[in-house]
Amino acid sequence: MSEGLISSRQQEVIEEFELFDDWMDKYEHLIELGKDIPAIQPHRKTDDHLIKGCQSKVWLAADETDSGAVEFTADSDAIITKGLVGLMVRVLSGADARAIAEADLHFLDAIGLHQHLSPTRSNGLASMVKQMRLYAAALAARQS
Amino acid sequence: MSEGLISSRQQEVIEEFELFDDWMDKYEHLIELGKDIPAIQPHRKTDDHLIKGCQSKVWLAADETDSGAVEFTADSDAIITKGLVGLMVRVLSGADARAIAEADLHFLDAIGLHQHLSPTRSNGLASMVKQMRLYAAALAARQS
Amino acid sequence: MMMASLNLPERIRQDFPILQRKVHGKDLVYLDNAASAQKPLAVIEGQREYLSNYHANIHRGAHHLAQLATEAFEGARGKIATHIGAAHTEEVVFTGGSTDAINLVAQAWGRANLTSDDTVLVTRMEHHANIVPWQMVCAEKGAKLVPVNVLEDGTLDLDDYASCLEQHQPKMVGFVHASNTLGTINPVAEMCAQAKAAGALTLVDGSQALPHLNIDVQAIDCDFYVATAHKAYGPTGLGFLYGKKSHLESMPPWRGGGEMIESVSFEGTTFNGLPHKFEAGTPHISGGIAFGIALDWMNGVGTENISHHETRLVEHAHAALGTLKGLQIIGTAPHKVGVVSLVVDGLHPYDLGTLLDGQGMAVRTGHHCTEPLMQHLGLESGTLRMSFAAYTTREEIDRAVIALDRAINMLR
Amino acid sequence: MMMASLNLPERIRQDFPILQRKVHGKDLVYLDNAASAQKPLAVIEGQREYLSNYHANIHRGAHHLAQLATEAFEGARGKIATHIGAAHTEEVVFTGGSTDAINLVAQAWGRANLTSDDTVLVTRMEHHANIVPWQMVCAEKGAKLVPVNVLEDGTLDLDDYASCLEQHQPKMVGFVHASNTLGTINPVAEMCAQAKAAGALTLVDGSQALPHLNIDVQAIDCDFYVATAHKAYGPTGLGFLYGKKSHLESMPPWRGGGEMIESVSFEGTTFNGLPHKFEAGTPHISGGIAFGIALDWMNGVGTENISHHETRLVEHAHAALGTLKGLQIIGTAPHKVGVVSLVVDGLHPYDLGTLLDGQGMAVRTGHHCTEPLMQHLGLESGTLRMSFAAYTTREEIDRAVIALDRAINMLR
Ligand SMILES: Cc1ncc(COP(=O)(O)O)c(C=O)c1O
Ligand SMILES: Cc1ncc(COP(=O)(O)O)c(C=O)c1O
Repeated sequence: MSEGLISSRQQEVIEEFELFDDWMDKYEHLIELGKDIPAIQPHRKTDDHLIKGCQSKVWLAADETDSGAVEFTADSDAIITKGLVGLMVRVLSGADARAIAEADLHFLDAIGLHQHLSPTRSNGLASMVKQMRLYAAALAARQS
Repeated sequence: MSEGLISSRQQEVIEEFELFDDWMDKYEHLIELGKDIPAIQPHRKTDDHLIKGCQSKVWLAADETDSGAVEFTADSDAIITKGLVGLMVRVLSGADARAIAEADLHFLDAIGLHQHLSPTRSNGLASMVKQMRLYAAALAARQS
Repeated sequence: MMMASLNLPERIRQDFPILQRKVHGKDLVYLDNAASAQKPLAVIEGQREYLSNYHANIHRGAHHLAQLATEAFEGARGKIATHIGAAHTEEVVFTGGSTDAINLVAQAWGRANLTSDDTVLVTRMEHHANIVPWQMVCAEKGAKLVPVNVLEDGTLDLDDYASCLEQHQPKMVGFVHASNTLGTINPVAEMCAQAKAAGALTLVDGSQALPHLNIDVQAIDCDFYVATAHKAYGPTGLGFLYGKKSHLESMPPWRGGGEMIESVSFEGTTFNGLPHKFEAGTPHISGGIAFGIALDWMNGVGTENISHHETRLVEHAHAALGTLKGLQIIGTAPHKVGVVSLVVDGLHPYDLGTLLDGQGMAVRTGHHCTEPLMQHLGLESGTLRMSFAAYTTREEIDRAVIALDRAINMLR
Repeated sequence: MMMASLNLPERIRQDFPILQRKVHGKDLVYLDNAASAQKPLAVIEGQREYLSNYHANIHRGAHHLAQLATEAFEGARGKIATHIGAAHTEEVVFTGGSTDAINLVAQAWGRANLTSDDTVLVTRMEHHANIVPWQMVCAEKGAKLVPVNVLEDGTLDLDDYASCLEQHQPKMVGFVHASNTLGTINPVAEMCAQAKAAGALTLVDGSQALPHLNIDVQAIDCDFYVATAHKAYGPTGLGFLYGKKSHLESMPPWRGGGEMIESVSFEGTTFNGLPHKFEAGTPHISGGIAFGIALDWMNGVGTENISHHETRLVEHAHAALGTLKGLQIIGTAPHKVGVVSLVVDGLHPYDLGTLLDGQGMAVRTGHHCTEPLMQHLGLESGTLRMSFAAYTTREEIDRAVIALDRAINMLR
């Protein structure tokens, strides 16, 4: 069950971030996470894949695997934003389309990143999450 | 010296109002004063003699006496406003044009009526005083 | 609910610091609420707290204070949307007040949509804020501005309304939800339905409704609804425009500047989405936050309790004032908010108001920014208006009646 | 004066309650003053005192509270007029902020005066607030909007300014007194004289000058001057337009409604005199009063002391930042207000800003509502901007430099 997948990955992330009680340590960790991001292919870094509403640029692509799961690739021109994207990809990538579309992403709250999720936050994490869900919802609709 | 005239009349008014420590008594007195107002002739109650910027209407006319002094006649459709006009007329009427134009009307402060004199006050006492001075200044200019 | 509203002032008066003060040595009796309501401590302190502890410019800031301020300000927008039953939060646009909101519609919608063939319909009981902006845009576009009649008792002439809709086929109809001079509550839902059937858009001026009534813009089914915070226990300098999303989306922006753009260059500028498209520049952040608190306060007290309380006060005032000789109440519609206008035979409202002030009582005199209504009713010197709020007591009204009696006797 | 300014923050920091707070467990270092300044206690308490003790709607009220509120609000207008050296108090019009003030001129003056033969001249260092309103009215009227160039070091290209005046014969010239992104102080008096000689009117955007410099509109001899209260230690939701009396008198009104009229009827409406003609509706009363208090506070501290202090801070910041590798300061004009923009090779300003926030430091990143300037300078991701106020200390700047060093190391 990929719902369970998303949920257990969230738990993993929460435990990981519990180690840090300082914001700078969290950011340090985010910077590391950004380095492992599954990179979007250079030719796909077009306006089509650009997410609006960010101070930094974020490109995001979604593909369907043979087993019907969704895989994300992404990039950003800002390092911390890349870490945020990396975190989202790590939690969601490889899950079922429907599970992604409906996932309850409580981990963002738990690790204190909800303030980065506010729609008024300039990094556009909110737009990013919205876009991931949209991709997944579109795939899920096609699959059913 | 009609400067002295204005000044002694102000003193008189100040002493008169010292008797009242309640606003309602002051208003009572103003209402009385309004009754003695030298009435503007009915045919002069035209827009020409109307003072702008009052919630109540005030008509004011100025005439030169043979001795070169200024005499005011006035009316209002509101009783308290009439009292205020009456008070001004009582202090200024019969004085020299120049003395009126330049008079320091400290009595308004002294009897607590300065708040009625504020340019933003809707009774237009301020416009009234301004108009009296304008009439006087025009006369003074003609006389000299 | 009945019990709660009977005790209402007792329960809430201590929330309002100003009600402790004296005027000319007498206890203040504040009966000028239709001009502006007083503020509960929560509003005053909320604004202070914001300015002392988390003030920052909003939206584009990546730092913590900017984030806190943005969340509080946008949270207030959400509270407004919920309070008036908007379908979408972005249908609520912050403005400088009702006047600013009506000008926004008259200018942004009106200039794009009105031509010399068109008519805008308003009523003879409108506040200047819902007349002059339309006069200005109609003059520019050559369009016609037509007023609906008001009946003797202060109700709107609904027959005339129906025939104006039919005869003039207006493109826009603007009317007060409740009249600030007469107190009359108009049947806004029915009026919107009729206007819609006639193909007109509707703008409801809710300035006097927000402090007194439950408002549900979807039930009313108006296209635009405006109100101002300072009359609804909120701060000065703030109000809002509600507009149906589709209208707001198709309207061009009005003010240009920061926040309302997506990107700017000398080659061309693209505008931001709703609601920001209509909110150029740094908004009144502390005001927005404080207004949200004012709505919380009202909802805590219960709008129905306030309505019910004020209805009782109006009944009481009508009865008590009826005992004074030569006094006539202007506006006796069956449904009224807490507004009582009156005139006394042969006496100038200004004199009466001044003599009430001398006794510590704040009322308003004059035309109340409804000159065309005063002309229509033949009241050249206007009226004396007492207007009530949640904290107004029967005793205050009784004191005002006694004070008025004294004033009348002094002037006669 | 020198001594006074050296001790300035020490003397005044306790006036600002917010400076006591922590962010993410660290002492707040607030370096986002160009976006909005913090408020001294006198301003916060003045607003509270008004709302608690003498709030009422102003101008038309005959009662005592209305009188007190009117006097305080109009008193604040007088303070602004004195502070900026206006010849007449009624040349000061209250607005919702700088953005609102510029829109007022662009709409009321621009729509009445611009034709398709006309040009409006602005500069490439303008804030969106002084670009978009002109774009909108120029688009409507078919007029041309032309920008004056900015040099590498962030000074205005005065040769280009002179030749634009000659070549385009603009009807209106708009420019910042001080740039919010670069800090550059423009030679506004000279620029106004040149514009006047070329037959153009001038609008100076003083949003960033008011908090930092002495302003004398008669010495500058501009036709219009705008500023916003919240950047000058004042409240949110308020600003002003100064205009020469003759211009304001000949301009049509912009917003319609109460207050701005002399009399209203459906047959025809006549407008009020200055400044009320431009102030439709209930104004931001508490904001006006609080802004007056903010100016009192600034004058108590001494604007020259503030200027002098900030000049020292800028020098200190330039020197201290110079020690960081790959860091480039954007805007090194000889005369600057307390604004320091910077970029670091290969790093995104957003990352740097976020890592400063993590250390309790509030700075702003991005285009600062000056996108055309960023495009012109080839800074697609904008800059990181530190901006100072009277209460900013050298130690805070030192802490920011250390924090920035740490951030750079983390990101490399
Ligand atoms: C130079 C400049 N002009 C105009 C503005 C707009 O001011 P406001 O947003 O208060 O209207 C700002 C601030 O944002 C500014 O820095
Ligand atoms: C019915 C009505 N409409 C509009 C307004 C204007 O509100 P504001 O002055 O806050 O813009 C008022 C209050 O003055 C009002 O009573």
